[in-house]
Amino acid sequence: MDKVYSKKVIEEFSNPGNVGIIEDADGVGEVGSTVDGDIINISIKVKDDTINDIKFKTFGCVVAISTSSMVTRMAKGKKIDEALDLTDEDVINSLDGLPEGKDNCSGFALEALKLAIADYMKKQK
Amino acid sequence: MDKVYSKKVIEEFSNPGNVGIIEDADGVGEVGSTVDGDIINISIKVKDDTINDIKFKTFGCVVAISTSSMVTRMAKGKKIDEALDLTDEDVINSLDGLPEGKDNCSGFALEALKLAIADYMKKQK
Amino acid sequence: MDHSATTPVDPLVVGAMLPYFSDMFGNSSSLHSFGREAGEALVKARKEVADGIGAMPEEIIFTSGGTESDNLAILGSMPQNTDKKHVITSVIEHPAVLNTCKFLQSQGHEVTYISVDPGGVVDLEKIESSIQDNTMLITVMHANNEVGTIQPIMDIAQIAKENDILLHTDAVQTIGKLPVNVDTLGVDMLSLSSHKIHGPKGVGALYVRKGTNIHPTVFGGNHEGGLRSGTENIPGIVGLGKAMALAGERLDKDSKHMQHMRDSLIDKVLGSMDGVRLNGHATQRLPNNVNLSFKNVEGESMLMLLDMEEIAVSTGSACSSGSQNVSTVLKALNLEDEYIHGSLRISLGRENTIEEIDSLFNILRSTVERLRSISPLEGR
Amino acid sequence: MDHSATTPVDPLVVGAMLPYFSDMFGNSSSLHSFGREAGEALVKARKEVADGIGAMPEEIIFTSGGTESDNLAILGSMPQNTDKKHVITSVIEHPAVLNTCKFLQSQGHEVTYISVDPGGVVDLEKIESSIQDNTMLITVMHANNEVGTIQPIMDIAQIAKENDILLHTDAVQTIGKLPVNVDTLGVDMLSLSSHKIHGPKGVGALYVRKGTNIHPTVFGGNHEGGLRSGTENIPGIVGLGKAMALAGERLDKDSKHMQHMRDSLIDKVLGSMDGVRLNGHATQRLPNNVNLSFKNVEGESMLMLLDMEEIAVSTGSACSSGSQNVSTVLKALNLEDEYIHGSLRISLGRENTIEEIDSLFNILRSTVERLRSISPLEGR
Ligand SMILES: Cc1ncc(COP(=O)(O)O)c(C=O)c1O
Ligand SMILES: Cc1ncc(COP(=O)(O)O)c(C=O)c1O
Repeated sequence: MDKVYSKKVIEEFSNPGNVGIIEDADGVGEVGSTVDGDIINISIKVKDDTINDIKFKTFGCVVAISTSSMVTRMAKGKKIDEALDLTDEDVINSLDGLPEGKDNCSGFALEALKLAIADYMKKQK
Repeated sequence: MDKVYSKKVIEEFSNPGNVGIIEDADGVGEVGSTVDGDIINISIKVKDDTINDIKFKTFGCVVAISTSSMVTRMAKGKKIDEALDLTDEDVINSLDGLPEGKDNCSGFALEALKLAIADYMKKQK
Repeated sequence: MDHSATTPVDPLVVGAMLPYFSDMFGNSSSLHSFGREAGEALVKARKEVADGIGAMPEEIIFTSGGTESDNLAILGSMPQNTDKKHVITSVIEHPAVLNTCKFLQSQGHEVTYISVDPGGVVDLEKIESSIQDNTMLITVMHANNEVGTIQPIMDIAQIAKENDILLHTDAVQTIGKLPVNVDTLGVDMLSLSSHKIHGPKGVGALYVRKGTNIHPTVFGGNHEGGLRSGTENIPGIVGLGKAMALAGERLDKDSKHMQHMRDSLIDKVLGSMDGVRLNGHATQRLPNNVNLSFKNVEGESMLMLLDMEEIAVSTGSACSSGSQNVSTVLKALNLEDEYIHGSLRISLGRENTIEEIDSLFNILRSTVERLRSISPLEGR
Repeated sequence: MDHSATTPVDPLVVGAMLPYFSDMFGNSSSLHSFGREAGEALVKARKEVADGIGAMPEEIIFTSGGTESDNLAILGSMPQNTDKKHVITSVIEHPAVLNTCKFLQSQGHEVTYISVDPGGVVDLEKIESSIQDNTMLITVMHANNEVGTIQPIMDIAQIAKENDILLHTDAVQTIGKLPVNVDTLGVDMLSLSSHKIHGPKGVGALYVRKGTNIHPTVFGGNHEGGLRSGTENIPGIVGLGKAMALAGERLDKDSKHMQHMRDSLIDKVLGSMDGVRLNGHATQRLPNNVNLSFKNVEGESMLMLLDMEEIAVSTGSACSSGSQNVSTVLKALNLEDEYIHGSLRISLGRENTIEEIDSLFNILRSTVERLRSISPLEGR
């Protein structure tokens, strides 16, 4: 059945990694609004061009939460450049796919990450 | 269920009385045609104004056969006048009723009887 | 022996359905686990039905039965808000098709009813010649439910294709009796019904070839891809899937067995009784259909006497409201008057035996004799 | 605890159905004995359904479910071949009604959608003021499936009567939970569905008051007095009849039991949790419906966590295609943004226990806490 989530999605959803907000973050990104019903906040700590800490807080559906968790796991330890290269497909593949009709909201978490990186880079200048 | 025949109808149908054709009949009546799909032939023997023998042959449905049989039973032994007084309702009642939609074809057998009586009366003149 | 009317549900089918009444009763569109089990069952059944007719799962729409499938195919493929479209069908279709076509006519559409030859085969030339610029759809049944005649659907598909017209076929009577493959037949839509193939009543399916544009006729929660709303009848659909799978596995064996019984009965009757003829086609015939007409006896009376012997058959001439209503199909075959009221359809099932056929033959013969003995027509 | 979506079939109902799959599998319109048994079963079930709503057997039309009943009531009561007739309905109807009304609009008919107050009750004055010369039908549900609000059908009936307009109500959610009597309610048509009252899926009924003129929407062998063709789903109909009979017998006890559980759950949640509100009406409410909105948590995520604890509930905000689709009903209630995405419907069934309610409450509380702990909105 199309609507069934992969094991991986359920795992990320029920045991999300990197939950929280980094108080002294180097960059913060947030997407969504209460009206939309999805808000993803990602904060990062960067050292030597490398994301060495990352946390998220998410208000949203199963996909919003599981992609947030997955994105933080994937970004952690990556160079800024590598992190910017991450694509929607990378995220979806790491989750062993998403049910049809749900693959659209997978992009939000990645968007939040990239906003956080942009925020960090802006602060660098 | 409306469509179910009474016990009485089934009885008359499966064990019809007075089947046959009286060879030297005093009167014969026949209604219907192959096109209609119902043909009822009734022949009578009359003595002292009384129907003392009566037989039928019928090509037709369950109602055609059972009313034919019932009409011959009811007419047998009756005075001509009494026989002419028989009504559709009398026949239907003796059969404990007919299913809705089937009560129309009940009249054919009585018609055949009355034609037979008419035939007899004509011959008397 | 009235399997064209309906069939008993196979115990394996009932067994497949039972868990979905209680343990796995969920709603297939729910997110939660009960619903997921129901949803998975739906996926499996859809594949079973698709596999049974050489289609893809997404080309199957579950409905409440053959009647609704026919309605959806015909009404759903008529363009909305456009009057005066043209449909071609045959005079011997099931009422589910004929009455839907009549409804279309009442809505301003045009319908041509193609006649059949004495064997019940539609006239291909007439189909071809009645095609108009605005012809949307040809709907001709795969095989007839009364006289069992198999129609030349592949030839009709050729005509439809050449003229870019949709083709629907009602295959309610052929599944499990003939090989049915939507590509071989060349149809765009195909109706089937569960209770004719040892599945439960109240469920059926419409095959709609990918790319064929149809619109719904029932509106609601957008089940079945929006084409047929209404909470899915999960146990029923599971039953249909199982029945299709079984029908596929058993097709070869069952159809040979039925055909053997059919031919034995026909040979016996035609070989040893007078005043009888076989209605329908000699060879292009459903393997389970025997349709006979007996001279000078009437159908309902035969039915009743056979019923008393626990033999279920049907007739094309039911007496109602005092006049014999002869079925449209028998009328279309142009039977003689003396034969038309004495028709009997014996439709065999896989569970019938050749011994039952022998016994049926004997009872049938005495039934006809008995009724002839009280018929004023005999000897005239 | 998602009984408004669907219910498990009562074992007594399954038991009543089983013989009709095999031993008594006949076609109810056949003459022969198999068919007669089926026909008698149909008569009995029709009476059971009629008795359950204070109607006469001949006023009951069996359908394939609540969706089809709604469609038949609405489409069937529109005069054919006449465009631009007017229908009044409410904004919180089930999709089976709403989407049928939208279809009517696409066909040139006019539809007025009446708004509701924050408790979900339709505005009677607006109904009255939107009546036009060509208003054919008012269709308002007896009680809402999402938020449980019971509508003032008797008052609407008064308005309909005074203005000589047909009144249909969708009572799919109220049978077995409230007393439902067509005369007390004053309706001309009433829809019901079997699978919501522990009967099988794929079967329902439409009550049509004697003298009310409706036309069929499915065409075929003229079953159900010509109003709904298709071989009758005998086991399904038998199941519906049995389910109606049981629902009637148990109404008093069941509704008290459900109401007790409902009130206990509502009291617990509202009394001990923050950022939560009850959707729907405080008192005019289905005895089995609890609809809550939790601030700063999202519906599908709650659903999933509860599902992992084997608790089935539903939400009015399902995430699809990346944007939250909030249900029409919740939107109509004008919830605040922070609440609208966190709705949860708990619909109780007669087999639930007060112990289950206690356990549900604990799990629910920790679910909400857990999601709030990862929500960026908490503490803002
Ligand atoms: C050829 C044909 N088409 C359609 C139907 C209708 O199917 P259902 O009984 O499932 O409504 C039947 C049987 O009644 C049939 O024999
Ligand atoms: C109020 C209401 N009306 C109609 C329906 C549709 O009924 P069914 O599921 O039998 O098609 C439902 C349930 O889905 C409902 O809750």
